[in-house]
Amino acid sequence: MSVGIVIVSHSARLAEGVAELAEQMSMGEVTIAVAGGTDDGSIGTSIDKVIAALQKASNPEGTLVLLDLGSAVMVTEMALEQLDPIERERVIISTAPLVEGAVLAAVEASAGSTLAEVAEAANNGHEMPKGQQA
Amino acid sequence: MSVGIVIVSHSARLAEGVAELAEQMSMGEVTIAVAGGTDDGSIGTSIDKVIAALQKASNPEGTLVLLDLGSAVMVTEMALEQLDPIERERVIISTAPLVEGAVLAAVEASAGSTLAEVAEAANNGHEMPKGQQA
Amino acid sequence: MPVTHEDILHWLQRSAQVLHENSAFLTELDSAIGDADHGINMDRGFTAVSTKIAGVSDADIGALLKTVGSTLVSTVGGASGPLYGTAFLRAGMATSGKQVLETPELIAMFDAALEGIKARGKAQAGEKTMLDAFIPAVDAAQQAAKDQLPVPQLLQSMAAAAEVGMNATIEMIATKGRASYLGERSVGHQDPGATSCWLILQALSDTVSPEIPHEE
Amino acid sequence: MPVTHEDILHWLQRSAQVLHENSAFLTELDSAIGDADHGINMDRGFTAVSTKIAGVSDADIGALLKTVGSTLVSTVGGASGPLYGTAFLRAGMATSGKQVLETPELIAMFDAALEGIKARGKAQAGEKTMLDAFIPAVDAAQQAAKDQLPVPQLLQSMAAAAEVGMNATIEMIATKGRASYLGERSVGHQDPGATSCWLILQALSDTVSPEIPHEE
Ligand SMILES: Nc1ncnc2c1ncn2[C@@H]1O[C@H](COP(=O)(O)OP(=O)(O)O)[C@@H](O)[C@H]1O
Ligand SMILES: Nc1ncnc2c1ncn2[C@@H]1O[C@H](COP(=O)(O)OP(=O)(O)O)[C@@H](O)[C@H]1O
Ligand SMILES: [Mg+2]
Ligand SMILES: [Mg+2]
Ligand SMILES: [Mg+2]
Ligand SMILES: [Mg+2]
Repeated sequence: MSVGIVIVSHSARLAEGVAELAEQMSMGEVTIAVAGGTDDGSIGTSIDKVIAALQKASNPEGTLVLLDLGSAVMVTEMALEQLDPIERERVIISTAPLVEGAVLAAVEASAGSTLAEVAEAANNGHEMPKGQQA
Repeated sequence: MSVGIVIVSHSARLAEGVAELAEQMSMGEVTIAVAGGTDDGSIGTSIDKVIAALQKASNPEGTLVLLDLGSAVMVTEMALEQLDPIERERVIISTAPLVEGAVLAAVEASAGSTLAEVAEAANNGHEMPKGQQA
Repeated sequence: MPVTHEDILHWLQRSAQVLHENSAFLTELDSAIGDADHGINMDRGFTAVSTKIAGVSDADIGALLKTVGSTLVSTVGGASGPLYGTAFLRAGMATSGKQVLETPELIAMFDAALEGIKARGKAQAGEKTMLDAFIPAVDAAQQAAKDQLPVPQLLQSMAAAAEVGMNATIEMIATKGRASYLGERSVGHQDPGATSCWLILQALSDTVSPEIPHEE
Repeated sequence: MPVTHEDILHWLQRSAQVLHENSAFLTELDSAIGDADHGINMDRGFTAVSTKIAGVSDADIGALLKTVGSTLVSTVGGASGPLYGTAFLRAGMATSGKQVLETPELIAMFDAALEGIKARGKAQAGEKTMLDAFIPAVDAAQQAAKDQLPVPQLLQSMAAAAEVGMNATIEMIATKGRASYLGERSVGHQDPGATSCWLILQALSDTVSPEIPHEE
C-alpha cells in the first residue's frame, strides 16, 4: 500500500483536474481522493466531502492532504476531528502549493515512500522549475 | 483596463477550476483566459489554445501567464513567439505556484496594479499560509 | 428573567430571517475584500438551521446549539462555516443539559463560543475578522455581569459593543482569511464576518428584549 | 549520393510508421519515469505529419521540414512537441530552398536542429533527455563528414551513436522534464525521448541505406 492523497479545493473542477494530473504520474498506484466544492455544487468546501475523501484515501501508510487556499484548513481540521484518533494520527495537512505539491507527492507515494517523505516531496513543489530558469 | 491573466495547464478541468477560483476574487474586473488540455481533449498542452488565451487576455497593461508544470513553459514560449513583438514584450511567464499565484494575481490585477506588481503578488503564493501555521 | 429554550429557538429563527434579509448586503461587503459569498454562505447555513430546528421540542439548550453548530459546519461552505460551527458546538457543550440560561451560564456559553472561534481560526483581535465584533461583545457581557445588569441589558450591551467593533474593522488591515490577500487594500472596507456576527447578536438581544415585541 | 526531397518524404513516412509501431513501447518507457504518454504523443504528432505531407509535391526540403515542425508543435501535446517541433523548424530553416542535401547541408541541418532543441529545452548532455541520443549522433555525423564517409554511412553512424546514447540514459539521473520529479529514482530506466530520437534517426538511415530495401 502507498500513502494516500486527498485534494481539498473550493472548486470541484480544480480538485478533479489536480487529481487527473497527479494520477498521470502515479499510474493508479496511489489513491488520490478529491473533495471539491460544496454539497450543492457551488464554490466552497464541504466537510462531508472531505470526510468521504479522507475515508477513501485512508490506509495504514497515512494520508497527505493538499489544499487550495488557507481557509480550507479549518474544514479539513474539523473533518479530521470526526475520524477516530488512530486514523487522524496518520494524516498530515500539507503546506505545499496544491498542483505542484500534488504531482510531486503522487510521484513520491507511488515509489512506496513514507508519509513524512511524501509530505517533504510535496513541499519541493515550491522549487519546481518554471519560467525562465526551467 | 487591468492586467490580464492566462492559465496554462495540462488539464482542461484544472485550468477552468483555477480560473473560477481566481475570478471569485476579481469580480469580473480581470480577464482570466484558460488554455487547458490538448486540442483533442486529452491531458497535455495545445499551442493553439495558448495563443488563443494570450489573445483573449491581451491588453495594454500586459498579461501574466501562470503554468501548472515546468514543461508548459516551452509551449508557452513558442506561442509567445507567434505574437507580434509589441504584444510579446508585455507578457511575463510566472514562476509562481499555479493556484495560489492565480488567486493573488487576480486580487492584485483587479486593484489596477502594474504587470510587475501582479507578477510579484503571484510569487507571494509561495508564502500563502496553509496548514498549521494558518 | 433567564433565557429559555424557547428564546433560543426564536433567536435562531430570527437570525435566519435577518441573515436572509441581509444576504445581499453581506455578499456585497465580501465582494470588496473577499469572494462575494458571505451572505450566500450564511443564508444557506441558517436556512438549513431553521429547517433542522423547526421540529425540536426537547428543551435541552446544549443539544439544540450543538445541532446548530454541526448544521452550520455542514452547509455554510466558507471559512465562516467551521468558525460559526465551532462557536455553536462549543456553546452547546457549555450549556449541555440546560433548559434555561441565567447570566453565569450565558457568560460561560459566550466564553466557550469565543474560545472556539479563536481555536478554529487562530486569529486574534485586530485582524479584521468576526472576532473584532465578538471579542468586544463578550467583554461587554462580562462587564454587564459584573455590574449585575439584567439579562436583556446584558444582551443589549453585547450587541452594541459588537456593532462598535464591526465598525472598527473598517480601518483595520486584514491579516487572516481571504481579505488578507488584499493586504493594505483591505482598509476602508467593513468585514463581512464581523457584520454577520453583529446581526446574530443583535437578533439575540431583540429576541429577549421586552421593549421590542417579537414578530414570530 | 545526396539525400533527396523524396528521401525526406520517405523518411518522414517511415518515422510515422515506426513511431506508430513503437507507440506502446515508448509509452511504457514514459510510464516508468513520466506520465505514460510519449508514445501517444509521438504517434499523434507523426500521424498528423504523415497526413499533412501526403500531398506535398513541391521539392523544397526546407519548406517541408518547417511544415513538419509546426505540425508537431501543434499536435504532440507534450514537452516533446515544442522540442521536436523546434528541431524540425530549425532544420527547415537551415535547408531553406534546398532540393537535395549533400554532407555539408546535412551537417548544417543537424546542427541547427540540435541547437533548436538546446535553446528550447535549456538542457545539456547528461540530463537524461533526447539530447543524450541526439548530441552523440550529431558528433558522429561530424566525425563521419571529417572522415569523408558517404552519406549512407554517415547516417548509419549517426543512428548507431544515437542508440549508444539512448542506452546510456538508463544510468543517468534525470534533471530536466517530468522524469526529474523522480530524482535518483529515475536511474535504471531508459529515457523515452532519447528512444524516439534514436527511432527517428534509425528510420533516416534505413531510408537512405541502399542495403535495406524500402517498403514504401
Ligand atoms: N481565521 C479566521 N478567524 C476568524 N474569522 C475569520 C477567519 N478567516 C475568515 N474569517 C471570517 O470569515 C469571514 C468570511 O466568511 P465567508 O465569506 O463565509 O468565507 P470565505 O472567506 O471562505 O468565502 C470574514 O469576513 C472573517 O470575518
Ligand atoms: N528540457 C528538455 N530538453 C530536452 N528534452 C526534454 C526536455 N524535457 C523533456 N524532454 C524529453 O521529452 C521526453 C518526454 O516527452 P513527452 O512524454 O512527450 O512529454 P511530457 O513529459 O510533457 O509528457 C523526455 O523523455 C525527454 O527526452
Ligand atoms: Mg467569502
Ligand atoms: Mg467562499
Ligand atoms: Mg510524457
Ligand atoms: Mg505528457
